[in-house]
Amino acid sequence: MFISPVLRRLVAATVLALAATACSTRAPGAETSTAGSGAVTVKTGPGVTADTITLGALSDLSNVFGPQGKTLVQGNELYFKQQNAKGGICGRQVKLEVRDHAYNVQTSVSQFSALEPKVLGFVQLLGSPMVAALSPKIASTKAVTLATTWSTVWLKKDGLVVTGSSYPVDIINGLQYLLDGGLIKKGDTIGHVYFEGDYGSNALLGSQHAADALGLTVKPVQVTPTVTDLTAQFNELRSGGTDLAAILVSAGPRQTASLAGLASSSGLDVPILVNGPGFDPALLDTPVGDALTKHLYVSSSYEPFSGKSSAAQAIAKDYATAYPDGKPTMVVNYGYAAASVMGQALDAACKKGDLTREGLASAMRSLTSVQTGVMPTMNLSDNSKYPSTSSYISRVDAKVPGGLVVAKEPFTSPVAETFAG
Amino acid sequence: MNVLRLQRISLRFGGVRALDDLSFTVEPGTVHALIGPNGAGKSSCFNVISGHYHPDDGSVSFGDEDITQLSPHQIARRGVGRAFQNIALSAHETVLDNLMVARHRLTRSGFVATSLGLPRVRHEERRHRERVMEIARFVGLGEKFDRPAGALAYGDRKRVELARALSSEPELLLLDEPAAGMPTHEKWEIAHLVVSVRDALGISVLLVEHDMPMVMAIADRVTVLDFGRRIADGTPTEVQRSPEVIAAYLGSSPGPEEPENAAARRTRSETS
Amino acid sequence: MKALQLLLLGLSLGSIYSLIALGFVAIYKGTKVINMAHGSILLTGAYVVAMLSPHVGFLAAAAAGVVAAAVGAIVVERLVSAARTTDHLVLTTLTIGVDVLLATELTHRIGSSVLTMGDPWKDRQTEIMGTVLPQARIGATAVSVLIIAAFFLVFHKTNFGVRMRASADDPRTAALMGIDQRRVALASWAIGGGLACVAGIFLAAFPNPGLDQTAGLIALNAIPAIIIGGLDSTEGAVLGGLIVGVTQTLVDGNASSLHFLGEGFGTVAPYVVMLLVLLWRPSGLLGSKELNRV
Amino acid sequence: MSETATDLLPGEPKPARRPVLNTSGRVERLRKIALWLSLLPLAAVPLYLDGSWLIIGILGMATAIGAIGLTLLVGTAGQLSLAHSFFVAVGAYAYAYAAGDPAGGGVEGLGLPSALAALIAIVASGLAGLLFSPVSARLKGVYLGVASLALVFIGDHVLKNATPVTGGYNGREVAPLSVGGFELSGGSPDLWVLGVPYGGRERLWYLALAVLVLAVVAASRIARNRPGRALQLMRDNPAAAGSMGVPVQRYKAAVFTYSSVFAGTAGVLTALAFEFIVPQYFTLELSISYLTMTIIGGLGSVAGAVAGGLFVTALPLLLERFTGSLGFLAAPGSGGLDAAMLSRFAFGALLVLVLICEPGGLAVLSRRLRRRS
Amino acid sequence: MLEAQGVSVRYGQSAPALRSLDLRAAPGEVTAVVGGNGAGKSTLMKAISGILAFDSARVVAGEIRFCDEPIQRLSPTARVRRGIAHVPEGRRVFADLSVEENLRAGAATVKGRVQDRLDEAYEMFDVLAERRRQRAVLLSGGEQQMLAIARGLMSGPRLLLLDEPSLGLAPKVVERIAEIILRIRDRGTAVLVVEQNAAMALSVADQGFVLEQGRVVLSGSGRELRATDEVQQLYLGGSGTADELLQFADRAPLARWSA
Repeated sequence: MFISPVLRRLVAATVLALAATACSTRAPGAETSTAGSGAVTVKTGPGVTADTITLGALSDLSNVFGPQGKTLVQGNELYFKQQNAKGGICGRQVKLEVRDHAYNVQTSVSQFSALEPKVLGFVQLLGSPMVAALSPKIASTKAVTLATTWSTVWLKKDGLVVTGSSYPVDIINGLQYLLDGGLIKKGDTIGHVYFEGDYGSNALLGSQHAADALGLTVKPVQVTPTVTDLTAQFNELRSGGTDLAAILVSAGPRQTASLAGLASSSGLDVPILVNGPGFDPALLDTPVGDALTKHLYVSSSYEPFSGKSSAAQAIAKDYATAYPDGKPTMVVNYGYAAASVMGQALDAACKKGDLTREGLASAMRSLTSVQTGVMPTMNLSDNSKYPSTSSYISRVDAKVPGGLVVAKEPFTSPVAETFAG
Repeated sequence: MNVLRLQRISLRFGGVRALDDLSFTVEPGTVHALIGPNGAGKSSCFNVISGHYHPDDGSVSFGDEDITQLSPHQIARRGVGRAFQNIALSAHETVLDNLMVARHRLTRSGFVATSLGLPRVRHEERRHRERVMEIARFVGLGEKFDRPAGALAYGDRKRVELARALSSEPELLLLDEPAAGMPTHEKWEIAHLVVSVRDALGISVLLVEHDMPMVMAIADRVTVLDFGRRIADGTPTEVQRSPEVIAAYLGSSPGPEEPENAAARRTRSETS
Repeated sequence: MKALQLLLLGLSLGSIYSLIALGFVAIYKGTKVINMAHGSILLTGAYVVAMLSPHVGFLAAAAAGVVAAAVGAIVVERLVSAARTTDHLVLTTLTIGVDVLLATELTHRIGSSVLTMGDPWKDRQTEIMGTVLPQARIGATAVSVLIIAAFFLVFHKTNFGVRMRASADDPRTAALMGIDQRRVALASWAIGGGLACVAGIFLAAFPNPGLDQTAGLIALNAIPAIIIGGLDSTEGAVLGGLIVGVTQTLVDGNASSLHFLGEGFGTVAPYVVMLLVLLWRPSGLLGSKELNRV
Repeated sequence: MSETATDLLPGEPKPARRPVLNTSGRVERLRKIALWLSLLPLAAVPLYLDGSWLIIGILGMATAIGAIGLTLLVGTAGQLSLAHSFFVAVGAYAYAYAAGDPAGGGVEGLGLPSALAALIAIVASGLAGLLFSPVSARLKGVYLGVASLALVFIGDHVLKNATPVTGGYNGREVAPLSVGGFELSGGSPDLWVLGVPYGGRERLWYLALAVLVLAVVAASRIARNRPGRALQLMRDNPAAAGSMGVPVQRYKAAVFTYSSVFAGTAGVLTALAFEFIVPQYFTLELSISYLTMTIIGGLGSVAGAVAGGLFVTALPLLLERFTGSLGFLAAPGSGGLDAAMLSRFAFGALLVLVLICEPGGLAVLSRRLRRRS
Repeated sequence: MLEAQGVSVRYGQSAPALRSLDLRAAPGEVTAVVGGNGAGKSTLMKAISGILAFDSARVVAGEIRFCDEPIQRLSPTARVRRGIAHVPEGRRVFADLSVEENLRAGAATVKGRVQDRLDEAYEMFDVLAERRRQRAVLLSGGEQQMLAIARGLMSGPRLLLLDEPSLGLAPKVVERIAEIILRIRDRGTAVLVVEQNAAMALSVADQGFVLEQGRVVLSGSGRELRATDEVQQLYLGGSGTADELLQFADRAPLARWSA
């Protein structure tokens, strides 16, 4: 009877399984408890113990956005290290659980499910497909999550918190800056090259809004991330003898580089204004480095790595100590600032004695004037709006780490105030 | 029962003329042999009849229907079965599965019904399995149903090939050298099988075979091809006497009268 | 005017695709395998060029890159021939595995860097027939034309070419003629790899910003090209490459009037053309029809 | 004998799938009982494992269902397809659209009962497969594989642009599946079993398990009955298949369609597990990982496809979970070899090694081990 | 010159196609191997020229020696270099190549100029000279066979293997082929010809072997063999007599299928 051993084992396994259900490990105990810490008694939830607060970060560390993801995590960690050295937040050390979703949606979904019960919230969620895919889960688990995105698409989602100013507002402020500086004038035509999806298409709303308000004409051309030779798109922009006064790029650094090169070698010496994700210091070593130095303006809601503010300088110093081999990009500061927003929310929650998710969420909404040193002052009370409408304008300086210096401290165009979002 | 009629078939490959104005008729219930030297166009002829090649000229009809331009499965569905010379079995599948595939045209179970495991699927499967087992026993495969076809000896694989063609319950059976490469004894067993197929099942058989004594013994009619064209057609005795046939087969005729017969060294072992 | 410019741009882009497609077809004809690792091979070659050119100059680096890509392709060929099967389906699938390996490593190595080729054309443009074209593209077209001409010359006029074509026609009989099928396989893969590297250099050159990890994906654009032209036709590969280049450029250059087709249609358009061609001619424009062997 | 497609198969002849003669009916019956009993421990899994494991399990089972479809297409019928992710997408999006709330913000929906929507989605994937038949029926093997790439790219384009239906680049929400008010993938109404809360994941686990069992049963039936035999002969010798009355072109189209139905089913389950679907999931990479699963499992083997599907889904997550205990793995982002990279290396290497050393995959390996013991 | 001893060949896992076969071919002679379909003639040729691997077949026992050197482990190329040329069954000219390119392909192993050999080939086969620029696929069957033989001679072989050179050719052409075989022999190249057309093969053969089911059943001089009963039957492809039909009377009965 060759099957009997198999059968016996199976039956045994089944009986065991059924018998063991009585003492299933999953029958839940009390999920929320109150733990005393120092003088204050604080209500705690998932991810919080008497001496630790655990936060998650879902990032791409090994795929296309790996390099950015890494520096973002480094920025997050710099902040929490400082806080931990000062005795932690709410008397607790902050622990960061980092997961590499490698820009894979399925991986991020599983990782979120695995990590979510163990953390209070997420200080970073990189990649708009992942933000999209996880948004219902974030809402249902109430795990407060700082989304690494500046698109207005993600406003009004429960649990999702955005920081700084949005892509469209950065574009509006950038155009205002060019107009104020006399680089463009009323009546000009401006080309806008943008990505499909939540980043580029969203930024286009800004340029269109600004065009109406400022008396400009915008000529949009869409491009996909895999296309890095923009000759055809450039031709499309100039077709019909259009005289371009400036080019906006809400795409990736490679698209910026291609356009800058085409413009400059066609003798089109006009300013090129890009959103934060449109620049990468690596471009400065390419043949178009000169063109970028001459014409590029970056509009972002965070200060570049080599910014002049004391906070930025301090971060740069800490960074050099903590990551001697690191290659800083401009998102280091953003990583730091996001962590700082989370930290301040935790502080506020602590003060109210509620370190549960609900407590954190309401604490987050109670912050009306957040200072991070490297981002404009933020008001997080309304989740239907970005917390700021100001942008930094930066220009290229190949000699400094990160390749950018501040050309104008955060300011807000009156037009940005009228933009919804 | 239907008559197979080839009319003025021509087929060319590049500069080579494989079939040239070929006509013949296979009467129902007969064993019709198609013979000729290697490369005379016999296999091309089979491929035209079974729809794998479409001739450049001429027509093939089966019964009242012109089947010249039909595709292989349409021709198979009209009751023309075929066994291949270079055994074309699924080597990894069992003998039974290899035979059952020939029931395709006689069975109905499609993807949906099979997935659902409908009773009629199981019923159909059982009924047809019994029949192909009968056929397998008939061709002398005994009970080797569970063996993968590729693991069988050559002779048995030839039998599976034949049994598979029979399993499609054809009206007309195309047999391409069913006994090639078999020892004499087995060859004659196959010859006997062919005759039984005709007699017991009433199936017409179009047979390509090189073994002349076998052809002469079992064929009702013989068509001789050479160089893609028909050089003789008639009863075995008629054909044997045809001077063209003798020339085609023997070329410049060898002299059997030469005396050194005994000097050839015999190395044949009796048990082969 | 605009149409002419787009056409010229398309042809120059297409000439680069032709090189990739020709490499695919060389490998396919030599070993009946579609090298799905072609993109990674291209990336390998271009990566070597980028790494070396600051030190040894562009031409020497380009030569080294071509050799590196050829060697890379040969390594893939060795893996393919190590498989104890002659099934081309299995072997093609195997190259997908190799692609995953190579792509993972190269993605990791390149990271966020944008590597420059150090080519002499830089970001200059030149006016030709009233249209402005990047010099690197003119260079690409010239080099492609030269290489393709050399390819056809070698394949049709030399003994080496006769041996390669004989093997493609009937490997078994070619072996009987004493034509070493292993060497034919190695040669065709090496040629395919070398061609991919040349294409890679031009794909990374201006108006592209430089080599990044996505360059390997561009090799996929040559896949519709080889199907459009016919997998086993070298002439078809060239034709297919040009068709893909022109299609892509025309669609991208008229994006605003083609907006109803959706955003980013330029990347998809070659595949649509490919499906249309397949519906019309299942073995491509110049591919040979397969005779059903019975 | 054909020298092409048979090589795809395990390197040695298969033993009989089941005894033809009914001498061992009792053994057969016991074996069947044993198989069904083996499902019982699986049914108890939600009582022990937490949600994250359940998600991995659900995704693994959904993927396994898709892999079964692909193994029939590539293994049994010898037709290479790289378009599987497209059909998974059709299933996922068709469900989300059909079950979606018509009044939902920004994205359209038909608001159909979700069970009906699931059915429609599966049928829709099949139809999509059928629509491709002018191509799939006329091409074979490698040629088809390359041509099928078109579907992945065109599909991606449509998903990103047909915004009212798909939500475009940013994806769309997926309504939970419910039958008569009882949610099979959501948490309402509340349900507790033996002190364990039975929420969406626990319920979806059973649904996935049930569908997987159905898929295995259906695919095995196909493989060993009339359609499967025709497909095998079509793969081994298309000319002979024609002469046996198998309409070769129609069968190619049919198996492509059938395999798409499995892909669509996998799509529906994946969508339910994700609760929100985005086009970036349904890429060429997904198609390749489906192909990897079927090859690791052994082409043409239904059980192998299930094993391969579970393995490929779970490996990266397992590696990551045990990064700390696997000494050689670097922490994510440290620049060394991390779990995500290692798992990609592992898939590439496995694909290469399996094809070089044991083209029969797990199916043959396990058979060999069984014989030794 | 060529010696096969106890050679057995198997295709994959199936039963051997050659079984312990002994055979020799002498220099300066035509050796004929005759036998019916499936007797193993082509397998023998492939074993000598070394391309069994294309059919996943291999020599499982025995030894093949050429000029006293064991050659089993040599690649096909090395065997061509040592002087074995194989003209395959069915001619197998390179369809897309011109006549001259076909000939050049045949000279793949030749170092240096091949022009002399081309001239020689055109002299021997004047039809080819007229059509040197034409694609081979457009030649007639007989011309293709000439081309295949000429191509085989381009490597300057010491032993020429001819696999069914008369296949599908008209009697007149077959006669011409027979003449060519003799001319090749007279130039000093040994010829091993495999034929189903025993009459043709044995009429030119100095030595002959009869193959049946993968083994040699009969051997002798061409003349001797032509006179034996076996070969006489082989002309007609036959074996046994009709009487043998009668002994299989008791088989499992089979009735017509009624659906």
